[in-house]
Amino acid sequence: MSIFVDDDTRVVVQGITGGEGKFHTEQMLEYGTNVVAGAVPGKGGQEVAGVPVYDTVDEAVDAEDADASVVFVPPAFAGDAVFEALDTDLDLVVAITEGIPTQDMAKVNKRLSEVDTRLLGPNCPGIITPGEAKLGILPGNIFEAGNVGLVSRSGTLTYQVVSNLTERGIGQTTAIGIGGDPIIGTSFVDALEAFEADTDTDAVVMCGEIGGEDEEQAAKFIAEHMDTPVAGFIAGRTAPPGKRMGHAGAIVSGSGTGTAESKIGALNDAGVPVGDTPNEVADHIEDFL
Amino acid sequence: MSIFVDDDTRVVVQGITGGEGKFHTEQMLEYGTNVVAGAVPGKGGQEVAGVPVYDTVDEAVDAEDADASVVFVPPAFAGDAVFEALDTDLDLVVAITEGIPTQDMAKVNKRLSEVDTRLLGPNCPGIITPGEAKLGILPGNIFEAGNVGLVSRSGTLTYQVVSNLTERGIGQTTAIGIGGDPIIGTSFVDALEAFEADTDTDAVVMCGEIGGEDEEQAAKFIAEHMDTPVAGFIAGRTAPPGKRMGHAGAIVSGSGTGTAESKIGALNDAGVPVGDTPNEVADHIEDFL
Amino acid sequence: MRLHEYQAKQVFADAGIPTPDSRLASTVEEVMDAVDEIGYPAAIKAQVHVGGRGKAGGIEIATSEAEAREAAESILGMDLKGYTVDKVLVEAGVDFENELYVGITMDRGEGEPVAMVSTEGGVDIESVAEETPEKIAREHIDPAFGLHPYQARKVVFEAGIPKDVAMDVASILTTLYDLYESKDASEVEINPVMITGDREVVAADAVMNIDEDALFRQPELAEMEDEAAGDELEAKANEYGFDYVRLSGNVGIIGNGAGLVMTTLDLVDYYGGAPANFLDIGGGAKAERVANALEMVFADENVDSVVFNIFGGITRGDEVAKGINEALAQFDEIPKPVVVRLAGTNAAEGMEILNEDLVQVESTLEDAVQRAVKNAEEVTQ
Amino acid sequence: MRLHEYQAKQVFADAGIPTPDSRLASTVEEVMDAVDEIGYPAAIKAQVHVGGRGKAGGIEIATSEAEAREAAESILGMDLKGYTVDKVLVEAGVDFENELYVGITMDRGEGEPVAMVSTEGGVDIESVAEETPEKIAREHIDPAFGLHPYQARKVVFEAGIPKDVAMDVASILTTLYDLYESKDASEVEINPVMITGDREVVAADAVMNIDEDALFRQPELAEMEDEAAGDELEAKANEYGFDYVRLSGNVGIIGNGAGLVMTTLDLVDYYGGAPANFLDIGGGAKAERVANALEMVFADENVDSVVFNIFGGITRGDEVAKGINEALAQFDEIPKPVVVRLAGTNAAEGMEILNEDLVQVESTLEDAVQRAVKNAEEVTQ
Repeated sequence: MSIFVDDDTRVVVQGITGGEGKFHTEQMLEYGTNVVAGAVPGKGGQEVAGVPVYDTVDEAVDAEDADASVVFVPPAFAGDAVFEALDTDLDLVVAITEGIPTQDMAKVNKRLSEVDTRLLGPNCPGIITPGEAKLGILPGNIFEAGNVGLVSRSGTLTYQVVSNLTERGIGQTTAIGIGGDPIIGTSFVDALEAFEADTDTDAVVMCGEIGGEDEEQAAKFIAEHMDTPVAGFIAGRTAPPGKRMGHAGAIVSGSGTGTAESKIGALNDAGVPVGDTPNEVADHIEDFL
Repeated sequence: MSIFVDDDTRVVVQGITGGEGKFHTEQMLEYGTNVVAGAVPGKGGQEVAGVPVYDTVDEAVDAEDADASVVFVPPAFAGDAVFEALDTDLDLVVAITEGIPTQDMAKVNKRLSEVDTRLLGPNCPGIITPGEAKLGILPGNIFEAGNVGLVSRSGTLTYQVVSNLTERGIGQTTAIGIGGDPIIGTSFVDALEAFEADTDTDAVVMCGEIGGEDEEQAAKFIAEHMDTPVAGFIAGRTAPPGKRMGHAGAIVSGSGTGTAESKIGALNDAGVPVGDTPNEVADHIEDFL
Repeated sequence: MRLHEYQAKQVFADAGIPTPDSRLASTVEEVMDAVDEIGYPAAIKAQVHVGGRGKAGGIEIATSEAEAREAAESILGMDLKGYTVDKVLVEAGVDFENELYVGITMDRGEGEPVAMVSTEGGVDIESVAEETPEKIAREHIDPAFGLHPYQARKVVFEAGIPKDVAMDVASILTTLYDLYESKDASEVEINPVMITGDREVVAADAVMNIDEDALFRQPELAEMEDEAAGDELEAKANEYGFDYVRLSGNVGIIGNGAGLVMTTLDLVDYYGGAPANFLDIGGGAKAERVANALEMVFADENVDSVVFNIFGGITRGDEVAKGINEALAQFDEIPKPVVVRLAGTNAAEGMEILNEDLVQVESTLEDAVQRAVKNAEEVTQ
Repeated sequence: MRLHEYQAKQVFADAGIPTPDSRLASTVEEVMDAVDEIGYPAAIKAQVHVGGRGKAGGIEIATSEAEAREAAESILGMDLKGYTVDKVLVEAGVDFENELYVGITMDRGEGEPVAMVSTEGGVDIESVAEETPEKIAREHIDPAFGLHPYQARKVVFEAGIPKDVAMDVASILTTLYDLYESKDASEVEINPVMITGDREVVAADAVMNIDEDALFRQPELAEMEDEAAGDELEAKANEYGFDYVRLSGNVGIIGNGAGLVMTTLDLVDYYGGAPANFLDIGGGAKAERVANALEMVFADENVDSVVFNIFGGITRGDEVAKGINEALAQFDEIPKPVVVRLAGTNAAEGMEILNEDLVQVESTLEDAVQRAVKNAEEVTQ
């Protein structure tokens, strides 16, 4: 089993005719993902990598019976593209785009509270259920089907941790990059909840970073609601207070919460071992299995 | 029994320090309504007719445990006042104000769909449960407690019909003016549904007018869901197409629906007798009882 | 409040919607100067608030100086369904291949604005809506968020707008919604949007109605209000702040509250009379308002008899009666018989106060209307 | 992007928020001209992006010409926590009775903006938030509707703002939200809002941070970006489009992806080294970007050793390796030892391609970091 996406997931790619959209559509198809349509205004009737393109997401969903979309639309238009997807009754929208203005996302977030669709991202690498489907830009070859769930705020750090697992022959049920922006759709807690409910997931890796309080909330959720063991990693222990490091999220406010100490402490209190190196995380997972 | 308001209803008057607000607060108090607070920004700490005034509705509700408000705020600020009331978890908000810009009301209408509060109006005379409480500007002395419910889009027409009933000794459970604006909170259907559920209401008068399709929808509701007998009246039979007559609602679009014929036909089809004169409506009600 | 075509077009053009080159003209010479600058063909369009201007002869296309002069002379000063034309818009003729419809209005039923797009522009859109509703694509707009760009595209694609101009039409729609919202419009419409031979989109007409209740925060638009527009009595009613509609009968009707006044009209009709007007004086009944209302109804030469129907509500009947007495005292002679019916609080006291030398008093609505109808019949016999 | 006080104040003043009379000055003579016009007392305030300017000597109050000159001479050109002051704002001193705080920022947890008001203005609001959070009233804002006027009033009354100025403060808050939204701010703040003896409200400071991701649609604000601001290397990184933060250690770090680069920093620390910087070159690794990154890190005199950590992801490792070779080929001599670790797609092929005459190659993150730390230790020994 897996969470959120699998063999049956039928995917629309928004922005499929752009450079990124086209490249990753080919990659997703090659991985075996069921990419059934593209959506680009004015490009309806074209084809990209054999996938039919429609003018609107609505048309694409109607024509191809899609249930998920991946957004590769440039930041200035991505908020609108996510809105379009949310208003089309999809189950899942994965927003890859980096650099969407925060106030656009605040409005998206408001709509999100009014619909049943799940949003993943933005500014995230996507989601993969190894051997079944990947939606996003994750490098499929480093993943392997297995029994460990992974959820992370970061892209390349995810790949690092996954490599450490795969090298040891530990495969993954599903790996999810939730994104590093201040406002995101799916949170750690949402993903952990789904992993807890997934009978095939025997352990979970959670990779956090400094800034915000999502990891603290996740720790609380783990302590209260999870039987599946979780191992953690927190990036940014050496980040000086007040400095922004890449992700908008990765700012330490200097006020007690949001620091690496606070997050590691909260996770430890919830019984979650936190690795000092990515490899140590794999050690903890190996111990669990 | 009654619907929406009774002896226990605790009322905040928004705009209590204005001319209209003050006058009608006195009238409501005299009628026996439980007016427990006023709300006017900057006037907190004052008293009007013995009623304490607060700066915000929130404060007023907290301090006096209110569950309904009546809005006498001038049109330019009334949309904001209604929002304030809706965001305070009241059960009922009665907006008397006439002339609120339609786009302000469209936004209020959107918020209304997100909260549990009932809005009555705007541009309505209010609601009265004779002998218990009146919220609004209805002349209390023409009403009498009894077993007939009344719902109307118009103010003075309501009074006319009520007089015709009261003169014959037929009293009312509750009388409601839903208002004549293009966008209103409580509809005919909402009120009819409540009257149907009210065991003390043995018959209902529904006074409609030309424009819109609310009466047609009400007819459908009556046919499908009501056992309580309903008598109707439709104002505007002689109105020429395309002319606006007072209420923004009272425009006949000329396209088949919204005309007096369409409404009377729909009501008749639903088994509702429609009086040619207000007095004839009272005749029908008398027949029911 | 409805803007004239030339006013709405200016608002649209200022917001970046492409419109044809045009000039406003009030005299034949101004028209000739305008066509000189604009060239031929040119459309000469009467600026009056009347539907079906074209069919009624209010729009002419001129392809030469002679035709332009002839059109100017025929249209300027003409009577168009009761309105005198004193301004025309002189506009460059557009060579078009398609005519589209775009509009935004409030959907009362849903309580939200709705955007509408159709390839069937240039004709009466109401007929399209009735006969082939599937030819109008509709998209509801959440007023909290406004019209999302994707919605504008969606409704345009759904309507089947040709792909090469679809994004331009979507962009016009987005601009229209911004205007609809920022200018407190109740309706904005372009019918037709023309697609030219060069595949440009142009707004060949412009409709913009402003919410009267929001004019207080739209001072620039409020200034555009055309005081001379429409019926003289309706203009006067506007000045007095009455809701007034002139009709064709001979029983003048004054009352308070739209529903009750409409009902009074209906009863006049029901008892065999013909209403001369709808006049709602609104809440209260101060002497001055009563006097203004009576003056207006007396001034209508069609009126033979008047019925005055007030349900006092909170306002006390004795106060209303005093107002009526004062108002009538201003007339040396009451020119037309007036039946008064007072109801509500202190109605009995009010009816006693009324000066029965000046007015006839009835205590029920039905009696009052029947008497007024009878009065009118007596005059016309 | 953070506006300078004088820029933010201009934005606020243009929107109608009352601000003290002020002039910007770059020389002592300009300061003297400014105080001449403004009068005494006058505040002379360094315009640099540094917290706690006042305590650090960056703000002086002058009550005479002599004091003004002295303040101008001491502040202009001074080094304020590493930033050279080349502009000061000369501002009329405000005679105040109370100092309030108002601000709007994004509440990440809720995903909506939050307005904050406190009577504890004029001090470090973070301390107030930590020590007496009940003294800051908060109101969340639905981004679809914006800040309702009633919400502005509510939060102001809840904060206990004196009644005679409450509506004025609410009005400032409403304006601030309009700016927050229309200018794509991530934060707007006035600390303090001063209440004068005449019970007027005045914005005595102004903070406005703009969302970098939205600068593309804020061209006027983008122009205000102060290119000379901050560290020279950080300015260069900005030019190259890198996420870069300079730190105090001696191990230079280059990588792709914020999380992975942070992790590399953490590992340097974990293995006993000290990071000299954070440098995220982002997706892909074109030769030019690699060269720019290396140039920057080599240019930092604190750096003794470099670790280059790329997880290729979709980008193939062989492509990255070619980029690194090309980039390094531009240097006659590699000034500081570079350890490269490639992972992901085609990593093995990539590591074979790498020129081991120029770089040291490691296959795991841990080994690469340990080697770089060791290289740094060797240099400093």
